[in-house]
Amino acid sequence: MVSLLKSVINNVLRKPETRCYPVERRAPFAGSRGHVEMDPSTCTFCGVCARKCPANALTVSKDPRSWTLEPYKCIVCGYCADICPKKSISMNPNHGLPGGI
Amino acid sequence: MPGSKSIIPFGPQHPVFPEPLQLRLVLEDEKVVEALPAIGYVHRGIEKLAEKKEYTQNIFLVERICGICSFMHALAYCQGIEMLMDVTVPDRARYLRVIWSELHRLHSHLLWLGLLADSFGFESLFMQSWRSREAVMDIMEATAGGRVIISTCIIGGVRRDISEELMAEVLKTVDVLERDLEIIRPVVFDDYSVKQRLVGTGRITSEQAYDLGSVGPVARACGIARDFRETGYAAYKEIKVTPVTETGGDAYARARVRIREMYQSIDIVRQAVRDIPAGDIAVPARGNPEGEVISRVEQPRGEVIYYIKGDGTKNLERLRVRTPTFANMAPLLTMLPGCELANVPVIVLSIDPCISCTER
Amino acid sequence: MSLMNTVAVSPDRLLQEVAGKYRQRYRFATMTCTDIGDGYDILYHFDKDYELCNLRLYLKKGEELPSISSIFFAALLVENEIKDLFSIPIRDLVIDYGGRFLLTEDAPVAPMGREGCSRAIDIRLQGAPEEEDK
Amino acid sequence: MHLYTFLSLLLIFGPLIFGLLVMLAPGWRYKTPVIVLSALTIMAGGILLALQGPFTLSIDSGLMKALPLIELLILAIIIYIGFAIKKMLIIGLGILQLAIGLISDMLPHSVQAHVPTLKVDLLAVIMVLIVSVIGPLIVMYAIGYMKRYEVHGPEQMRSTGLFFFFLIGFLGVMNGLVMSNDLKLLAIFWELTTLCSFMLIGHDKTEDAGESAYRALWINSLGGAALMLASFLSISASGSASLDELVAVGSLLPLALICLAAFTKSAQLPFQSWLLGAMVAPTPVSALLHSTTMVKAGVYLIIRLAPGLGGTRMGQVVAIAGAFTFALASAMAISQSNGKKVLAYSTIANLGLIIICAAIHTPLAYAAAILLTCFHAISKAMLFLCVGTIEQGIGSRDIEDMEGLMRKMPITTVIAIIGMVSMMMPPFGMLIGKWMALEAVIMSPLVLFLLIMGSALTVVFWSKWIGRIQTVAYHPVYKIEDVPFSMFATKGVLLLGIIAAAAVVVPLFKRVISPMAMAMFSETVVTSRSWDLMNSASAFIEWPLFFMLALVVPVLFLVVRGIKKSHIRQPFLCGENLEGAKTTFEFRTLMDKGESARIRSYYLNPLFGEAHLTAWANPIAIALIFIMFGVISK
Amino acid sequence: MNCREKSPWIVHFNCNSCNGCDIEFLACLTPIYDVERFGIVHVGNPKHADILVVSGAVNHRNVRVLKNVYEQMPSPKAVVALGACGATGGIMADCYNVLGGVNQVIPVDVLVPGCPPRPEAIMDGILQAARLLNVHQKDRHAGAEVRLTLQPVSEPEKV
Amino acid sequence: MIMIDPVITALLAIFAVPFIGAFLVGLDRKLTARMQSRIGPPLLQPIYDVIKLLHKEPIVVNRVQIIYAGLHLIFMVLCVVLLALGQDMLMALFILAFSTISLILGGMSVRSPYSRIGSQREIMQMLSYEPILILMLVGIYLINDSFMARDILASGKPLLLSLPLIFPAFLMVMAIKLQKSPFDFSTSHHGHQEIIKGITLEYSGPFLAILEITHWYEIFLLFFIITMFWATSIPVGLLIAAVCFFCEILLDNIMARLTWPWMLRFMWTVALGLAVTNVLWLYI
Ligand code: SF4
Ligand code: SF4
Ligand code: SF4
Ligand code: SF4
Ligand code: SF4
Ligand code: SF4
Ligand code: SF4
Ligand code: SF4
Repeated sequence: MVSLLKSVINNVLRKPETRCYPVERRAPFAGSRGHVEMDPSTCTFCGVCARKCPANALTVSKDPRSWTLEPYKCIVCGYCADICPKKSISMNPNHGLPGGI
Repeated sequence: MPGSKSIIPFGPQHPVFPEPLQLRLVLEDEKVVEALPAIGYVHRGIEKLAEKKEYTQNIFLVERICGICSFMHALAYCQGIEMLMDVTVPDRARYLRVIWSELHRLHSHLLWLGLLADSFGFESLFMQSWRSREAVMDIMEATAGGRVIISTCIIGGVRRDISEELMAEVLKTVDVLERDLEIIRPVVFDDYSVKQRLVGTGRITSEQAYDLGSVGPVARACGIARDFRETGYAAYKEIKVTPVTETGGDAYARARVRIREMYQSIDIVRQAVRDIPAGDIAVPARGNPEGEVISRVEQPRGEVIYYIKGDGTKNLERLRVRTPTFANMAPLLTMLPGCELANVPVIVLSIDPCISCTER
Repeated sequence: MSLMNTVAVSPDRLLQEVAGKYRQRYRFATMTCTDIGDGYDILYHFDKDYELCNLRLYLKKGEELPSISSIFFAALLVENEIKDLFSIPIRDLVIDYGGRFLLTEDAPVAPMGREGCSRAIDIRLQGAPEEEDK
Repeated sequence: MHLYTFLSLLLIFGPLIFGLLVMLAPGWRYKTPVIVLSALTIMAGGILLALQGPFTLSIDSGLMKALPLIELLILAIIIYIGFAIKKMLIIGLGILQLAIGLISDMLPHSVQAHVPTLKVDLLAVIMVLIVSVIGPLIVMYAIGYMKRYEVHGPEQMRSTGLFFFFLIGFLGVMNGLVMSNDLKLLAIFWELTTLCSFMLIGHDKTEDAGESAYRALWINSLGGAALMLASFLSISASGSASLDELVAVGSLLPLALICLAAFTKSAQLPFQSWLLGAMVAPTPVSALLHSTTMVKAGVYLIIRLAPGLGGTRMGQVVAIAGAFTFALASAMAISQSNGKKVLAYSTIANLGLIIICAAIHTPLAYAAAILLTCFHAISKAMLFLCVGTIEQGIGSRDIEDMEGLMRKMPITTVIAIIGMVSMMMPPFGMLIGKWMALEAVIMSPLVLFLLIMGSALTVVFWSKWIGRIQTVAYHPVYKIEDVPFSMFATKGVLLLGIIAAAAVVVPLFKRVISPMAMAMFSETVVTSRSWDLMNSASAFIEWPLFFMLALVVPVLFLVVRGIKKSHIRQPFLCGENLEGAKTTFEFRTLMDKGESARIRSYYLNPLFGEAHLTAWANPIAIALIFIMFGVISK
Repeated sequence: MNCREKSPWIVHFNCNSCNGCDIEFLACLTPIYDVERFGIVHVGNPKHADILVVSGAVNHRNVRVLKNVYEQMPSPKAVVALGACGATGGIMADCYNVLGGVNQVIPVDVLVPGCPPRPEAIMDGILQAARLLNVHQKDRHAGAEVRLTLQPVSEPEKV
Repeated sequence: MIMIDPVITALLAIFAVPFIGAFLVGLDRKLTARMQSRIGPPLLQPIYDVIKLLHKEPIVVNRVQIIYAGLHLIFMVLCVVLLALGQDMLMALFILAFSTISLILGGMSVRSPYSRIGSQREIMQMLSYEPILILMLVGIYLINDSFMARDILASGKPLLLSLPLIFPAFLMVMAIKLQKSPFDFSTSHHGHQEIIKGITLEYSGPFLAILEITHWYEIFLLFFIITMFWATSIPVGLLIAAVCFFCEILLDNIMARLTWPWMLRFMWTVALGLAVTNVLWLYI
């Protein structure tokens, strides 16, 4: 009848499952898509990434050479990283940090 | 005479509904005599947006029709485009698609169970099932790089492979999950208080379920053996799936169907991991889609129907999605009248509603 | 490539055809409406044993579409949706949301039409200090 | 002539004369002062009598000779009515009573020089006070009420003169009833109350009213017949027609018959239907019937007879019957949305409670019975007057329609809330009575159980009702009510009465009721425990705490004052509050339309529905009455 | 002792979310993340809440709900917008029924990037908002209500 | 306790009890978390919550509801003080009922549908437990010949031995009062449900704090009553109370919330049956 009894008692006796997040951080999984990073040293500012970005989060211009990411628009799909001919874009596995306005 | 019945809004901002949806309830004491939904709180207009974006970008868009079974949305979409463009997906990709599909089904069903438990105030069960779900989320992130929206399906295959070691992890995860399910299953199947809340709640007959076009677990709980996986898309050709059915037609039967489906999914994952062939994971797709096609996939909540019409350009002419909750809405409307107010959330959640895909 | 099992139907024959589908134990799956310039291409999808069967109807702009919701109750949602998104008048809906199903009063009108939406709304934030407080 | 002779004559016959005067006075211009004067006179008479204290009065036998004639006259009227409305039942009952009366008149009377005809003991004094203080207030209230009633009511209701005649006359009859010690005299007054109530209930002359009046008549005639039979048996057994003698002799059959009569008059199950039907009458009538006259006659009689019942098995059955009524009537009240019907069921229940206390007959119970009688009279009278005002104000007596009453009639609403609170919360008397009752019945498990269930049920319908009317909207705009002075003032006086009663409950208990109980039980051996209880109950150590409560409430008001307008926000409607709505409870729903959210109170019809509860409660109640007679033979 | 920061109660409103952000928010309540450690309670109704967590972008119908929910919260209060949608509309920004991020309607204090953000990111965001509650004490307690008006704009620019 | 000056006892009851209650609430939350394999909030979390609430903007729907919140608290304090002074328990229970009625009326005084449904359900809860509480007192009376709390403390034999059936019935009442599963209908103190926060929905800020503080008193009160079942030895009584408290939390965690019609049925059959049987047995 009270089928959860055993596991509830077990829970009390065992250490809680909780990961104490800010204190105890788990290393991110390799290859996890946390946020976008771009290596300006290899980028040619060709603009492919900006054209293909599904969320229009990127703006690239050749003159003046600029590459801008709107972090709060980016949907971290990683498409830009896939598509960049120079492989200048990579996905950092750590999640992006919250910010104010 | 005015004031002879109670009228209340149930939602949109209501903690038992994770998504905004308003039910206008007419009550007598606490008995519901009439329930009409007012929706549109999450309508975005994705179908129109899909006509503006390139068909390759659309994968990421359709994944966000709903975050819960996002992978299956991408799958249905990609399969449709592949049909239009006559692309044959490599075998390994087909198996990987199955693995991720079933992982999605597992996480979706566990999530649903937690929400259902919340609707009848069983906090521990919510905690237990969401805790088990984290194992799936972890393996999803490890294999695909994302927890919820994994963005691995692309036209012509998948974006990522799962390595040998990760395959072992996947197996380990489903083992853990199976063990956890042994805790959860008796609670849903046999617990007195849970049965009190579920048995007989929101019952519809098999006839009604058929006529009203219900899909997924709602239909299968009425004994209608329909599971689109039977038709053998992706690797379901090799991995046979028999629909899980129950006959009660009530919230309890729906819960049983989903719990049993989780075992089935675990089985499918195991088979897929065992049988997966080596090889490419994607073939390049060139050109643009042209013509119209219907692509269907069995999602955790039932069958999704994609209608895709391309005109030979990068942009589609029409993308239309009929999601499972949309099909289950009509049965829901017939379940509500006559129930107790306390059972309204239970019934609504028993069809595992997803408003975001219903409204797109 | 085009759809299999598709039969064209005229608006006045529609209800008869649909009733026929009902008698053959078909289930209503959904409807798809596409604006093709001078009219609408409306598809009714029915399903039986995983087989889809479609009715294709061409509706001239401005014409009224009869509702099939009295035959297939389930169709009422999608018909209301089409009514909203394309501004197609649909008659005899069993529950008529009057064009306020998915869209609200400030939302664009007929957004799924070819021309896109005919009205847009911007929302402005005004942090006004406490004034008239009735 | 002694002062008290004069007073008792004034109180009994005065009202009849005043009534006649009112009836003859043409138009409201003359009627109003006459009514006010007569009401004040009766009131003054009652108070003076109370100050005089207990006395007895023998009326010379010559006068008493006329009694059978009067009785004959009354019965003839009843039979005539029976013919007039073509109801065989009435005729039959009338003839039955006539027969019993005639036979008992044949009996040889022993000389009863030492037996007083009128006996005004403390109990009677209290009853007289209730009748002649609260009664006149209701009469005065009726001035304003009937003025409006005449205007709004249908054509046939305009026999206001006659109405006042019966209304005022009723008080005299009731005074007579509580004072008389002679069974014959009692029976006459008894019949007269029946007759008065018949006339008053039927005042509207609608089909409904006629039907209800008829029901009241036959049920009460049934009781009348029982009373006649009792007096016949008593006279034939002991040769004395005195009530005292009846109690002293303690022969059970007459007692049981009188209990039956009291049950009919007090509308105990299964006789409740007449009182519910009586709700069709104008509200002052209901107020009168419920608080001071009519139904109180029944319980008065049982309290009177209590020494005869105490300790007997029949007494226990009576207590159980009372408890059963208490629990069931409370349950039935839950399913009612008609305000007057809720009040009616509550009356029935409370009378049941009083009957329990009377029948248990321990000092504590006795005291409780008297306390309850007093407090119930004041609170109920006021509640009826409030409902009458509300009914005229909003055109409905349905509780659901009283939503937002606080805005429309703030003063009446507050008074009504206090009235309802006084029915169940401290520091008001009803609660203390109930508390004492609970302590008193603790040795009879069944009664106790029913009492507990009944108390729990009582809370349900009162809180539902209070909850409904007290709601204030967001930024309410209060209206100034348009209520005639007479209706307003009488309620005010009653309100003061309630508060005063609550304040004086301790001295009242110590000075009056406790001695009464003591006097009543002086001959019997009183077990020590009961007296302990009396002491603990009378000590009321809790009073300082209530005093504290009284201190805190003003603080709360200060907090309330501190709330700014900007702090008042709309209620939660799942976020869909309609912007700019005049009312705050409107939400947007289908098609963006606004609709007001509303929640009816729960009436739990499947559980407490009147029809199906009655269907099984009445047979049980009838069975209990049979058992009551059955235990006599054992 | 700073009690405001130690007991932030949350009301969550799903505006236009695809459920991705929602479920990640709910995951924060579950044993692995357990935000109740910080005294966070998901109260589910604005009248009890300190922090409003919004997921998804704003559309024409839910804008009024969002506004009502915000207004019914007692000061001091803070708003956290989850995900790309909540901040700017994300991939949905160009949909015809999408008005944009939450800050178009109500003042937002913290934006959490991601689509969906991970539970850890959401926790970071909520804790940051909790710290802001003290700052807002002065700013918003004064009853300076945020009032919104919908103004039709002539040029149709959305898809 | 009775030996000390009544004024000191009363003051102690007024000022110390809420802290004990808060501690119990904190313990409850902590334990609940542990049963769900979580760490849970700090033990003093309830106090943080209340201080925070007291500093919030005092928003209301109308002014009347404040009065009822105040009455709710005052009656509850009164009840605790009465018991602490060893006074008449029947009176104390009546007062407890008024505390609840105040809460109900407060919930009904606003025209908010959920708050009203909560109130109606609270009425149903009262209807289902009030008879049992009174029967419990009757049982106590039959044993001790007195309704006085001090007499129970002074009497020689533990109540539990004479009221073995009423004790479980009381535990059911306690589950209702603590708003635990399978009950918890009117406020949804734990978890979400169809009526959101029910009766307390429209209270916020300081007024919600008042309700919370009242809850602390209430918890203490229930604890106190359980202890009285073994009043001859306070440590044993406390131990029993602690065990019961733990069981209540356990029950909350292993059961779904049911519906109030179920509660009414259950309480009026099982619990009432137990209580009545026990009382009848005492009569014999
Ligand atoms: S480590 Fe930090 S977060 Fe974890 S339990 Fe301790 S205080 Fe809380
Ligand atoms: S695609 Fe690569 S190289 Fe081109 S602009 Fe983007 S980041 Fe630079
Ligand atoms: S990750 Fe996706 S959304 Fe973000 S910048 Fe790259 S392509 Fe755009
Ligand atoms: S954390 Fe944000 S700002 Fe930094 S690189 Fe990533 S997306 Fe850009
Ligand atoms: S049913 Fe729809 S919204 Fe729900 S999870 Fe599936 S796709 Fe998503
Ligand atoms: S001022 Fe801040 S820190 Fe101090 S008690 Fe209040 S909330 Fe806590
Ligand atoms: S930000 Fe991404 S995950 Fe979140 S609601 Fe938007 S689309 Fe869904
Ligand atoms: S019910 Fe009471 S004890 Fe339980 S968590 Fe709520 S406040 Fe705490």
